[in-house]
Amino acid sequence: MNTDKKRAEDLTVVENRKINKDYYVLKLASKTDLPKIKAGQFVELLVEDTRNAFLRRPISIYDVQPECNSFELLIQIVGEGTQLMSQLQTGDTINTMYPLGNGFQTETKSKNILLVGGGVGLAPLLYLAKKLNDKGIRPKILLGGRAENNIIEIDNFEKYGDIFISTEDGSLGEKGFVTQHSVMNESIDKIYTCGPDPMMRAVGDIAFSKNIDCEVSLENMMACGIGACLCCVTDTKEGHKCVCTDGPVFNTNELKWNIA
Amino acid sequence: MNTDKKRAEDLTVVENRKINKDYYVLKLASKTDLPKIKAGQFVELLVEDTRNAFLRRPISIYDVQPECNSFELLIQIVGEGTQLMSQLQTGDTINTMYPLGNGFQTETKSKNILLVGGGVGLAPLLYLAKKLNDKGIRPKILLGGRAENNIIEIDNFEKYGDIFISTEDGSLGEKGFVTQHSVMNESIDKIYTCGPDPMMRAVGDIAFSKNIDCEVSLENMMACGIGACLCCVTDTKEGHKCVCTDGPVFNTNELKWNIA
Amino acid sequence: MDLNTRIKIGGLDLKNPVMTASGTFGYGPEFEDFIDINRLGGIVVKGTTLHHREGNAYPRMAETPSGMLNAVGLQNKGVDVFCKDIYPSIKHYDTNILVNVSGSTVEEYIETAARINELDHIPGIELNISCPNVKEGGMAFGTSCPSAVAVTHAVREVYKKTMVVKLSPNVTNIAEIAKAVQDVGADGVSLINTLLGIAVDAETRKPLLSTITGGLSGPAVKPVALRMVWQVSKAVNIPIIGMGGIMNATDAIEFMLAGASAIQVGTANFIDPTVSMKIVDGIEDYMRRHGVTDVNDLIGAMIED
Amino acid sequence: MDLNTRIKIGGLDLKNPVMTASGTFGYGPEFEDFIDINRLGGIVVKGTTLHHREGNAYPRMAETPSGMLNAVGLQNKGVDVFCKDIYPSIKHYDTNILVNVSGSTVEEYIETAARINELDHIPGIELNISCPNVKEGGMAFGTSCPSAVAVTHAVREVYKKTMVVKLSPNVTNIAEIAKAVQDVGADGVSLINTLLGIAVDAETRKPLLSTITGGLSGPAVKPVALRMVWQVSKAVNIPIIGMGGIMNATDAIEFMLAGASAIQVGTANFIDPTVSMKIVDGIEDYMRRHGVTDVNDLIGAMIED
Ligand SMILES: Cc1cc2nc3c(=O)[nH]c(=O)nc-3n(C[C@H](O)[C@H](O)[C@H](O)COP(=O)(O)OP(=O)(O)OC[C@H]3O[C@@H](n4cnc5c(N)ncnc54)[C@H](O)[C@@H]3O)c2cc1C
Ligand SMILES: Cc1cc2nc3c(=O)[nH]c(=O)nc-3n(C[C@H](O)[C@H](O)[C@H](O)COP(=O)(O)OP(=O)(O)OC[C@H]3O[C@@H](n4cnc5c(N)ncnc54)[C@H](O)[C@@H]3O)c2cc1C
Ligand SMILES: Cc1cc2nc3c(=O)[nH]c(=O)nc-3n(C[C@H](O)[C@H](O)[C@H](O)COP(=O)(O)O)c2cc1C
Ligand SMILES: Cc1cc2nc3c(=O)[nH]c(=O)nc-3n(C[C@H](O)[C@H](O)[C@H](O)COP(=O)(O)O)c2cc1C
Ligand code: FES
Ligand code: FES
Repeated sequence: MNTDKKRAEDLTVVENRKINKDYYVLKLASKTDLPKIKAGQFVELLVEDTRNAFLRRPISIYDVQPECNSFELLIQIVGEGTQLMSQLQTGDTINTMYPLGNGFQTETKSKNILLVGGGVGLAPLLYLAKKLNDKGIRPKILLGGRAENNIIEIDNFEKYGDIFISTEDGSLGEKGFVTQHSVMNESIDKIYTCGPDPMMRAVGDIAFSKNIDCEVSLENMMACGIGACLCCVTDTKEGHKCVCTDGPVFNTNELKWNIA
Repeated sequence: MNTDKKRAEDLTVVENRKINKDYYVLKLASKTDLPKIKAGQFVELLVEDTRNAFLRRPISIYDVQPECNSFELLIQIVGEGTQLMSQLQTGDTINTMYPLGNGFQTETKSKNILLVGGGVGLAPLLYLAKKLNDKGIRPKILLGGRAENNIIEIDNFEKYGDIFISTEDGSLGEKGFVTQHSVMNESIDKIYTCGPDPMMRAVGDIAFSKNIDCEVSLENMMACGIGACLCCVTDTKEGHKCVCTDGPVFNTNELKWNIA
Repeated sequence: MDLNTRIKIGGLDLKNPVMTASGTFGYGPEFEDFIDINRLGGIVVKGTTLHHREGNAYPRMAETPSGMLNAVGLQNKGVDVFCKDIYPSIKHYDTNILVNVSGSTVEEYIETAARINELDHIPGIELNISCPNVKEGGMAFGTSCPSAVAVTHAVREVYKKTMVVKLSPNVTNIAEIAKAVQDVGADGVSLINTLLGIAVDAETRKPLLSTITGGLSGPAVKPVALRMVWQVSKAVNIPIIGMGGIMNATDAIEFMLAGASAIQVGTANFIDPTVSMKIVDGIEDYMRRHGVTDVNDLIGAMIED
Repeated sequence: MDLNTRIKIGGLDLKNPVMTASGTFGYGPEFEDFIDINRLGGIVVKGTTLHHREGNAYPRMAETPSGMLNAVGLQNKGVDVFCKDIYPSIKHYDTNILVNVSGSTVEEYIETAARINELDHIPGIELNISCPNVKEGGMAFGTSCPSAVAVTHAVREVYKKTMVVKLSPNVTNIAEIAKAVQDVGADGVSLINTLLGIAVDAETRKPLLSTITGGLSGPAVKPVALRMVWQVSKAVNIPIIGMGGIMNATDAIEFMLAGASAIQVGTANFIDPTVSMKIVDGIEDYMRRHGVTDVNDLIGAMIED
């Protein structure tokens, strides 16, 4: 089998780890070798036979264990689909399309790298941090959220970078938005970010004003995940592009964000 | 609470007993005293959030344990709804409308009573047999099915009547249709039957030709179960009547079955 | 927080916007074991015709993805039996009882409406020009402007109380028809009736309904119903009663935001006989949560930029 | 058992009745990792217009009960880019590639079809007079007989290969329109395009689509689609390509029984990118199970008594 092809495969749940009432990590394994997976790529999960979660659910790849043919997903419960998947048990199978999307550009000459994750947007950043470590880069990692309970998996991230934390209510780390965090003032030559749209735009603005190269991972609504339906577009300087195939990762200089 | 009212109530699964791969007995309990339940009445079960089982599923009441505020349902897996309900576990709840329908007429002067159940149609006959026993009548019970594995729960029925069995392939009891069974030739003055439509019609024909009073429990497609939608009608001598409220039990002399 | 949930539709004063849809709620008594009918804004009883109708042959119902088809075909005992036997047993309800009036000819509509006009405790009718399940009349009246106008106009002459016209969704331009019936005196419009559909069993190769076609209802039709309510709201200035797939209070709010003054709950009554009460309560919860003191402020409040 | 699964539609010779629907299958390459496209009866590529179109603003999609709304709005690079860049990369497919042709004016339709006419490996077009998601043209052409006839007739003059006309379900009488386009030279009709619908978020009070209205597809619409295929089959004698909510082989068979000669799989491709293959296989299984040796015997084989 050409291992670089996308697949639609029944994967086996090998672990469903509950982080707290809102978050869980799903570990899925294939019976065959995994295709090559890039940091920032995502999967589309099929929640079968439920009335409201009709389409697949896109979820970023959180971590990969190539030696076990498995990968992990970090999921926040926000609606019916994510709720139903939280009930999956070890041994269950779930049909998964993967790996999808372009992934982060990790061929970079930058050394002072900052990863900014907002809420569950931190998901694609762990595997990214790992990949950067492989290249000898230990990034700074800024985790932001509304409150303490939105800041999760710190232990895991700590292995691959220096952790900074901000919460809107100040219950953990510095109080305020990620863009107000003091780490933003340090010397940085590349930012990778994923989180709520307003947060990413604010980060993009700072990067733009400081002339820092910045990649963002967008989370548009998707129907197909493979560039067939044209539902997930974002407006770029070259017109509408599909977040599922041209993204989810875009360099902010491709987007129309900083055009006044 | 007026205990004769119909209810829509979350009942607790206290047992889900698997009979074989096709049949199971679901025992449901209420937290309060049960309303009065007549033999032949049914419930409407709600299978929540599944794409194809949109409406409730009507199921006859198989047995009642008033002392435990519980009753049992005998269910055959035929499609998505009955399949999903077979996965219910002790402690789960299921929203149930009950008791519905008119039930069998058990005020009878008949002494030689025959109950004829075809396939899962035997379900409402157990509680009926029990009720007849309470009146000092031990009925004959003829159980029919395609093959041995369709003849279930004999032990349970044996307690309340004399068992006769027929299978189409002869794998158990007499070979042939229920209407060909030798017990049909014995002196009988009342028949109660439930099963596939062609079987009930054949039984109805025999009863008519022998001038035996006969009650049948029909299984029309239902939407509401309470006489509101008029979907479940059967053609009677007085026009369309609702199987859910005027039935499910009809005396064959009300129906148009024996009109040539 | 003091909430106003009252809504006016023509001469009707509803204590809240929640009604039950014709053909899905019987005459009311069917639901008495489950809910307090007096808490509803209104109920619309089963489609009523001049003469007794047996309706269509069984089977009349099929389940479809997130919906159902029905082909009941206006089975009812006729208006005289309604007036004599049914009306006396429900007229005490402290809610607005509307009779859904249907017919095969304009004359039948007129005659039926005229008799209902005599009933003190029936403050309005819903003129059903959209039943897809009868051979004559029904939907035929509701799918062209001239025929919709003809029947509405004729009934308006004899019916003096509130007249709501129930529109068919099986048309190219529902707004046009709504406008036309408004212009000949409808006090309101209700929509949608069912979408014409078919279900067939691939194994037996037989249609699942005796009539082959039937009417589709339930959540499956909600997007279409919302669209039609929105289109009609741009075209008329009489109140709209919205329906089609409403399963909970959120759905009900969506219809109001799209332009409905009140809503009807249909198929959902089969799935949960208490659902109408939950919707009454749920609308109040929503109002509290969003600081909306008057339910009328939700009508057409969708933000369109 | 020797099975014939071949179907003819105008000049098209399909190896089986299974096609993929325009706008849901890209141009084919998107699905190459998942299936063998050459096993399909045909594919219909994304709606193509004379000029490049950016389509509508995001958001363009909303989930609904057993279905979805889309408001893509015919985003495509225009017919010239199709001919120059896309066509060369897909023309090797051993299946029937149809181009779905759309336009804002009759002239645009004509010009686009004329250019497609030059492509050797494109045996047919699907004339899209039913797109609900564009401001001009699109569905407007498909909702009245005169305009449907005008565009079909005009394109027939310039397009010499197989021309299938894709009909809108948002009409009072789809059979009438089917008949009208047949009479001016359509080789077949395909139906249904999407039903116009709305979804709104009760919390934000905003519509879920940038265009407010969008097109409903998926299992929710299946009963309506089946009904329309059946109605059209009674009115025309050209082949019908049926679609609307087909999720599996059973659904596909239902459309054939109702009168379709072939079927298209749309939204289901998003849920399972391999579904079209499963349907190809499933139809064969059904034929074996039912002793049907020629798939043509299923067309219109519903038992109506
Ligand atoms: C490329 C990509 C990667 C993602 N990675 C992750 C991840 O790693 N972990 C994670 O928890 N979530 C991730 N998401 C978001 C996730 O897809 C949605 O939270 C999920 O689909 C919601 O499904 P639901 O049925 O639980 O909620 P629903 O009831 O469908 O919706 C709840 C809320 O989530 C929003 N939402 C629904 N579907 C989508 C969608 N397809 N895209 C974006 N927002 C949606 C809705 O607008 C609504 O406000 C990602 C989304 C994308 C596009
Ligand atoms: C009054 C009454 C009492 C019943 N009692 C029992 C019982 O005690 N035990 C039992 O196992 N079954 C009983 N049934 C039948 C039971 O309701 C159906 O088997 C069940 O609804 C099928 O649901 P499903 O989702 O599994 O199958 P589906 O996938 O919905 O259908 C599978 C098959 O069952 C038939 N069916 C579906 N719904 C109904 C319905 N409402 N009524 C009749 N047939 C239907 C369909 O035509 C189809 O052929 C009873 C039905 C009625 C009306
Ligand atoms: C079983 C059934 C019977 C119906 N009978 C009538 C009727 O007699 N008159 C009428 O105007 N509408 C009738 N309708 C249509 C409903 O009133 C309502 O317009 C439609 O079902 C859409 O709403 P829903 O999706 O909430 O059910 C009937 C619907 C169903 C399901
Ligand atoms: C995202 C999306 C885009 C579509 N784009 C087109 C199009 O460009 N041209 C067209 O004729 N139909 C288009 N359609 C309609 C489909 O081809 C099909 O008619 C409809 O979706 C019904 O089939 P389904 O329920 O199987 O999806 C589109 C549908 C979807 C869901
Ligand atoms: S989700 Fe279909 S093109 Fe991106
Ligand atoms: S099921 Fe509704 S009236 Fe019987």
